Amino acid sequence: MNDTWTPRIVVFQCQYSLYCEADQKWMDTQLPPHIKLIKVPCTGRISPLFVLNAIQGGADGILVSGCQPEKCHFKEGNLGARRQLDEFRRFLTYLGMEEERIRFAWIDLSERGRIQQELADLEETIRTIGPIRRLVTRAIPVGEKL
Amino acid sequence: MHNPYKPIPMRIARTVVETDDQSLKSFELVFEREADREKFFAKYRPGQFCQLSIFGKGEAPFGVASAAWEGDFVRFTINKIGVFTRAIHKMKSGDAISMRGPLGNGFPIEDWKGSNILIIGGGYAFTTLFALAQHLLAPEIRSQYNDLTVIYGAREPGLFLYKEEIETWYKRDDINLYQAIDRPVEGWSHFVGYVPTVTKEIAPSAENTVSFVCGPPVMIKFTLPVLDELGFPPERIYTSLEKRMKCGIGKCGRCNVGHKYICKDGPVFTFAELRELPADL
Amino acid sequence: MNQLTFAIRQEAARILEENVVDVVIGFEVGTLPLKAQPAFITRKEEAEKLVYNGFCQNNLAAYLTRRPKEERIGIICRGCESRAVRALVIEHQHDRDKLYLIGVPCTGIIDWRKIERQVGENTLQAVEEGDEVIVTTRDGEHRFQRVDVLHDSCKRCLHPNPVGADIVLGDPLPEGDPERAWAPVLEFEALPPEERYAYFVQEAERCIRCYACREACPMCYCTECFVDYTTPRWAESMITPSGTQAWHIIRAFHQTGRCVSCGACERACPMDIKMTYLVDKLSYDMVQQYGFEVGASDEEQPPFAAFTLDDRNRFVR
Amino acid sequence: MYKVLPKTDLPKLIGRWMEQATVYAPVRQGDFTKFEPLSDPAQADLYYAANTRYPPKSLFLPQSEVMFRVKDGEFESTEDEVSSRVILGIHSCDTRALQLLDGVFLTGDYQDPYWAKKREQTTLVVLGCADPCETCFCTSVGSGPFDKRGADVMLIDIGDEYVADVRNEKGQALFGHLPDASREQIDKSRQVQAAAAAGMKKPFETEGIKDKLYSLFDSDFWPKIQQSCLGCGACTFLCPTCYCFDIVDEAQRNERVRNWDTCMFRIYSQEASGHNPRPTNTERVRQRIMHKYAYFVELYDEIGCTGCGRCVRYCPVDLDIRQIIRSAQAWEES
Repeated sequence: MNDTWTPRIVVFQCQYSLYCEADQKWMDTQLPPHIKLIKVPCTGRISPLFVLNAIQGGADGILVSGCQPEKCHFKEGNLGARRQLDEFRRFLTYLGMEEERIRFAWIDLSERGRIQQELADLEETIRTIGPIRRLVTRAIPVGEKL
Repeated sequence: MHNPYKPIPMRIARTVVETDDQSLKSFELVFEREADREKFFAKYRPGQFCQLSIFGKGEAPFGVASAAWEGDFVRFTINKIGVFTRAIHKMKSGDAISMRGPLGNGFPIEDWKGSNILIIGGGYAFTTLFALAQHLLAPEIRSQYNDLTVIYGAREPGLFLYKEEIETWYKRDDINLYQAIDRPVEGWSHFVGYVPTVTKEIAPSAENTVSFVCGPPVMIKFTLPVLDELGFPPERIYTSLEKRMKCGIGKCGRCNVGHKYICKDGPVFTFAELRELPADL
Repeated sequence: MNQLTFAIRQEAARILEENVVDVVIGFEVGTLPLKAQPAFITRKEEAEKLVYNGFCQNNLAAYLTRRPKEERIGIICRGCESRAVRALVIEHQHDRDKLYLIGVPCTGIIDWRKIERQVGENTLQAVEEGDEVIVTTRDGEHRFQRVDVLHDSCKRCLHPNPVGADIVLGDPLPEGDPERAWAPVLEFEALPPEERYAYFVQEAERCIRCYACREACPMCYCTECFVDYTTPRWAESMITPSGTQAWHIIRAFHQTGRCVSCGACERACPMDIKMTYLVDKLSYDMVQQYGFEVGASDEEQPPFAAFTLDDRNRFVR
Repeated sequence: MYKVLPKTDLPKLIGRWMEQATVYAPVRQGDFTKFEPLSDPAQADLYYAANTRYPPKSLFLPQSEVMFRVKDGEFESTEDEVSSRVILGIHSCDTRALQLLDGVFLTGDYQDPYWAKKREQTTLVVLGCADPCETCFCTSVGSGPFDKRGADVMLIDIGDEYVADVRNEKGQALFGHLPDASREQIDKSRQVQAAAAAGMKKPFETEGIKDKLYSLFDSDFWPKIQQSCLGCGACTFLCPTCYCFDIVDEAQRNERVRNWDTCMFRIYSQEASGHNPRPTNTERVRQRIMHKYAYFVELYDEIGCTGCGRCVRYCPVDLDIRQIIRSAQAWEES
């Protein structure tokens, strides 16, 4: 794999999912340029279309960060999201996408620093499987920001 | 070959909030290129429209709300209602915008030299009628026509457009202006009542008179019988139609009423013409 | 005339005469020999127009959300149609009390494309005779075994018998074989990813975005489809790979746990695009993950609408 | 002028054209044919029975066409990005459709430069239909399987040869060097043409159809016949004479594009205010039929349908335009 290549990652983050203020601050201000943060009011707002749009536009990896089942700010927005996004990943895999490109992080109260770890893990995984090749249909040249 | 889909670059010179509810704003656009300006004014007559576009938000048609003599600008009064209009409402003077036009037939005002002119408008459909009235008020043009009467209704005083300009009309003796609001409001010294009722009350003579009527469908519906009663034949009642448009030049197929295309054969029709068309509005 | 047609006409005439319903939705003879036309019968005398055979290729339940709300409807229901009715009732799209389901166990729909692929495009006449389909073209008679020319969805059909019908005409048929039903999904899944993607690309590429698949589907009833949104635009408007692939992916996905596997989408497609392999995967997963099958009960909500806190342990991480 | 071309020489001739132009011909793709640019003369499949599934109008009005590339608010138009082309094997109905659409795109105060450029750059080598399909009805709408209007060259299959009826200079440039057809060959080609037209059925009468449809505008006819229509766009997208389009900004691509659109979709006429002049399927079906059989006649004195039969074959519910016109003609207000 080309060493100069940096995977492009899109994070869909429920605005309530990071309990640790420092983590949230890191997300809001310290994210490296190859990671794009899209904050949503709840994971329930993440339509599979958002995920597909990111993939079609050339995202190599996607992280969905949401709350644990009991902890949803809207009671059960995340429950619906979990069912849908889980199946959507399975569906895209069926169509030839590598399953590892979409990762979920259902984060609990105590898990300070987990988001950074998840992103690092995802990036490492993506580096081993390489740039996205299938389902990318909108040409945003590699190297350019998403 | 000339590409009629290609917009010309314009710039917003001035914006005016027209109504108290902030939903209507006027935009005065000026030309970036002198040649475009000349071409525009060589062709423009009141009643025509332009396609404005903001790339990414699409194109939308708007009637021109200014007369040529007012200056080197083109005025559009726009209601905040859809994708495009919301975008333009956020724009400020100095911003760039694209335009195609003038398009459509416009009011055939030259055909009626020597006649009395009656203009009836309601709500924010007054835009092109305002352009027409302004056009007629130009000194060298005004003398070519007889009486000029304007009946203009709005729900409430704050919803009238072009308040400043219209105020000056009251000071002139070559235009009879009747403004009406739906319900009485303290401090309102003009008419109260719906446009059809006010028209009936004023009872302008149909003798040698041609009328131009634009407004919401319900106003048109009830004004037509009044005009009929007053003796206006449908050939002498003009209106301007609207429908969803894309190309503005009669190609994309969207705005037809029967075999007529509003963008190319209209938007101005007489009621005699409309009577011949299927009711597809 | 076959016996089922006769029985359908009788029942349609009866419920119209007894004012049980305002309209009966069924099929009549079409202008093309290999297709019947949907028919809307409002008077008892017109019931004679109704026919029923293997050329009745539409899912009539697609009309339910198009009819006036107050109308009482009698509808010919095969297995798939009856399951669509159940799903529509569960999703509050129709009032079951306003429906009268004339159930018909279904032996499968004949795929006109399979026949014309072999005999050319000038069919003059087509009839079913027992297990055979006899097609007359300009160059003579052609005989097919019915089973060979069934639509693929019908070959895989799990539930040919109507559920929850008010009356069932004809004898019940044996239920389908799940192994056979899901075999194509499993076979597709076993292909290398690049082949799976290549197949998807090749099918989606032909799409002309006429949305016949959407309109023919009984479960696609949204008043505004995601492709019609312009603020923001969710999918590219063009017939580019981006636009057509997004359409096929999301259309299928919106059917998760709702698709009745009738194959009406595929039959409607003017470009012969294969698309049931998409939704079939999702249906298969719903069975595997949630034990859910559309139409199996008249109460159970589809999985995406029926999440509970029990999901807690369902997903890793 | 009649020329003759042995069928075996066709690939060589195509090869010759390919040196100077892009040659389009029906190419088999799975179960149907589509007009594609040839990379090898052997790809051309002139024996396609029914019409190509996808209408060749797309070569002049592509389903998705970039009109402008937009850079810093500057609109760069693309109409000149087309070079010399030959379309081989297009049938009379599809050719006739192009001619009808010239009325829309090339007449009046405004001409469509995209259409004009492509028309100008294209030579049409039409292949007459010796064996029209069951769903074809060109002879009923004022045309025929060997209608030569709009053709630069008309090929008539007389067995081992094509007789080429060279209609103008554009055709001359492609066929001028070939030997003249013999008297006998020309006679044979005439027999083929007469036989093809004679074998076709006449599913409806067009006499007075425009006035009849106008008289039915508010009739119960439309609510009744539209019932089975699903409101998809298959008929209009496959139709060679349907030309409606939408103009869309694809911001991510920096392009202003036009896409085929159809009066069968609700959002086609949906206005920003919420008002829709054609709110139900009834008005939309009426618009489609009346555009072709009334409004088009009013505007151009021609029926806006060429009888290609695509909408008949591929309507998902077998709502057959032949049947609609027939029923309209027979409809009596009750």
